[in-house]
Amino acid sequence: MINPGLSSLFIFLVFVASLLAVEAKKAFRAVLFMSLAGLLTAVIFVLWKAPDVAMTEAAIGAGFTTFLFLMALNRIRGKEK
Amino acid sequence: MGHEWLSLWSFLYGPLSIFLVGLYGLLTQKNLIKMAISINIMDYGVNLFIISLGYVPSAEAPIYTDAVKTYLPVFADPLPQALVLTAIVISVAVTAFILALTIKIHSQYGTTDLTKLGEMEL
Amino acid sequence: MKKVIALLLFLGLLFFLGTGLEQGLKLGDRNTLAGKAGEAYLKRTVNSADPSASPSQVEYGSETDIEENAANTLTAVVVGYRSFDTLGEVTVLFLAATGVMALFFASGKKKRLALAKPNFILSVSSGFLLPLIILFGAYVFTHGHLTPGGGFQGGTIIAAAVLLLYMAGNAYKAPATGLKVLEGFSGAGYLLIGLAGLLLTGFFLNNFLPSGKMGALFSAGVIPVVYILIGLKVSAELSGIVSDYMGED
Amino acid sequence: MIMQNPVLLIAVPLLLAFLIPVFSSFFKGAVRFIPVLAGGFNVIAAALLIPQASGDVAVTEIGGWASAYGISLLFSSQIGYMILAVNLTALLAIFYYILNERDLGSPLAYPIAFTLALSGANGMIMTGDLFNLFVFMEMTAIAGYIIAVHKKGYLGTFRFVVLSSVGSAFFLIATASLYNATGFLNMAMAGKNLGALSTPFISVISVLFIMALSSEAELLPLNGWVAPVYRESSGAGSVFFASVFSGAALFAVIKVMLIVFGINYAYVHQGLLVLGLVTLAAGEAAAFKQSNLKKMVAYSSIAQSGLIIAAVAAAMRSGVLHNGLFNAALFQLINNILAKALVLLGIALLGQATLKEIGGAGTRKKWLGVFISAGVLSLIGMPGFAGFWSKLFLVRELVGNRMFVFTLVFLLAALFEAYYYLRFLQSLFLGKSTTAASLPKTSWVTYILLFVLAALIILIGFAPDVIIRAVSGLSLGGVL
Repeated sequence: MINPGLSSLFIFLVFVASLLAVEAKKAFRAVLFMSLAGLLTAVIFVLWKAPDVAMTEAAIGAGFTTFLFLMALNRIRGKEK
Repeated sequence: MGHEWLSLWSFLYGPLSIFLVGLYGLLTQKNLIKMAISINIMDYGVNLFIISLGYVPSAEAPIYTDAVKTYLPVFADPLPQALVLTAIVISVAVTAFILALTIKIHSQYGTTDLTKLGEMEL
Repeated sequence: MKKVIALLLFLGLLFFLGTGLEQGLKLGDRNTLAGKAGEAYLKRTVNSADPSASPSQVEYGSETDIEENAANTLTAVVVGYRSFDTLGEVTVLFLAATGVMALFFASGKKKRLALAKPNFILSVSSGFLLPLIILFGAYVFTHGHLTPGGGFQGGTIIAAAVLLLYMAGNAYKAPATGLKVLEGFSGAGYLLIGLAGLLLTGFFLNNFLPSGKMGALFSAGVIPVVYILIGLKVSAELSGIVSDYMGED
Repeated sequence: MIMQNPVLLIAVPLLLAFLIPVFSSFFKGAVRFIPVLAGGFNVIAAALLIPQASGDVAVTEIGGWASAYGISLLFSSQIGYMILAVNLTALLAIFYYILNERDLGSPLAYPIAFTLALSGANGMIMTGDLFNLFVFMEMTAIAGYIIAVHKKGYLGTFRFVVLSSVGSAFFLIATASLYNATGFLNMAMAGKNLGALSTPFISVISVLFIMALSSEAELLPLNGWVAPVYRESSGAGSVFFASVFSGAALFAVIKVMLIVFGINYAYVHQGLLVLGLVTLAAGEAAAFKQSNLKKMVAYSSIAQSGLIIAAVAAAMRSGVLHNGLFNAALFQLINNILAKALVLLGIALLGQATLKEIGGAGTRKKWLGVFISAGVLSLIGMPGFAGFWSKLFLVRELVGNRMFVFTLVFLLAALFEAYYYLRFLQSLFLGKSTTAASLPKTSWVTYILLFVLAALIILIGFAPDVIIRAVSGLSLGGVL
């Protein structure tokens, strides 16, 4: 039996991170908070005994998605200058 | 039964709130990039929700090893995990597309702000 | 004003969904596998007369030929019991990669984005890091039926290697056509395995190889073959997306 | 034996689509013809499968797993006719694309999207598994994004992506909850175990499912993408949206409602009925005000989706399945698929956007005018055309079942519809053109495509019993 406090704490952290991501003024900061939320989600998946999903989430959900967002921001900024 | 409240939060209301934060973001944000972020957050919430539905008390990961050689009722449900695996891949596919779309919108109209885009288009 | 309405909608939906779903869901401690499809997957009793009640015959390290014998049940579900979903999933990724390519290709030129200054350490270390990363990726997708991981995770790791190449120097450009052809071939390979199942056993995507000893590398019938194809396909697709994003209009 | 497996309707287009990049490195030009191969195969395969199918649903297991646990496809003659209609219109649209449309951007993207859209739509129509439905829904949706964006309609596509992402999130929540509560993803098994659950749970699940499917089925909450996407998409693309995607998605809604929820939950169907009628009214009102032709058809398409869903809900509402009403709804669905395809192809051939611009075009291109008129007259339900019969059956069944409010809304909507479609015809034949631009040339091969559709519509119009016999007496549920 895992400690229910632990997973609920992590869920709360994801909640806060996603709220910050949605409400952040700067898009760059929003992307960072989003990928933080993704990584924390992967931790919860480990706690809930889904190692495969955690691996996928960390590699694709947090890693690859963050790359895509940063590249998109980079290209948009490059145009605006 | 002090855990009841916590487990309701972590297995039901927490994931649903994260999903709804994403939906809230979609409704309030005007920037296309922020909308894409909101979609991703929505997907995090959904994925957490699905995995939480597969969690069984004192579970092990659903993999047979030297330690767990035969079926014992200690495994987490593999089916929701498989669904989430699929959902994650689909969501990254959609994200790649929507960001490429955002880049094209930006290079055509010079902005990613929805209110300005709306004025230009309609 | 709009935020207030959105907030009210948030609370209303949370209440609606939460209270409604709470009535039917078996959450946390109340959750059991009894009578669910997942239980039959774990017991490998899907095709027995009574999937939920029959005693389990599954044993790690034994050669009893039951339902493909993958040690990782999640893999058995993803590439065995629900392989059709996975076929659709790689198709979705294929479509998205095509869409991204179409969007960026529309502007004609295909030059790569020049980075301001490639990191010196990165460009030196990429020489020996690269084979390691690719090897690791290949390990992850060849052992998908035994340990956590599989085609999707391994494929992403290999795509990370391509990204590393892009980061390491301005000279590198991924072979876009080659990637697209690899995508096509691995996708078609997956389908041909499915059609071979249809020809040999009468069911699309059915296993037609011996299932071996549970826990051994050469086990689980067609599952490792399919996962290797998925690994190749995902790595080609994600690398293709990386190279499209790194291209310049 | 193997050729009779309905999975080929999904697998063969998939295989061809995967081979497109491989082919393109050998023969560049041949790639455009691969969707024709896929569509042609599907039409022939469906036509061969229908005579062997009976009214009862046959279950094809994928991977050899028992159908309750693995994924299975459903096939009956009813599903077969649906597949035939969808694939036939798709094939004609693909022919139209080859003859009249150039590739913008990548030469691979459009053929891949068309081919995979076929498998996705067939999957949505046939699958008997909830999560599998989700996967096929995503497949058709992403193929739809590519088709929608191909003429650089970026903003409309963005809206489409956002709305259908919201829809798929709802779908996942509903599917996972249903699995947790009933233990199965198979529609029939989930439906069987649903009876033990409480009313609030079932109503939340049903709301989630309807919301989720509404984006592709063009029903109300999430259909804000329809008008901009139709306006910005190409001729072949708009046929795909109006006939292929919305047809498949509507059938998926009907299937989920019938197999998962069945006829026992009156409150679910009551809600669906209201939603359908509101969609119908809103769609007709919006179409009435439009002067842009494609947007007019888009709103009319929304309205028709509402009508069909409302009729299906009404048929299931009272605890028994009203076969007559249900079949009339399906008949209307098939008629609508054919007539919308004809009208949209015709509008694309006119090459003009608004009512004023097409003034008098029908007199300058007589055959085109005739074919468009056949589609339009069928849509408004003129005797002698297919649409007359489905509307007549609907009215007869509605009055027979004493659903007078529905009948009233339906008749009013039909009046509105007749008004704006007749206004379109009036402008087409009697109006004066405001633009000096000459009409684009149309090849005789294109006329053959239009002729096929028009001939089908008139054939059904004179012998409706062919289709009626196919769709009547068959119910999807109750088997398995």
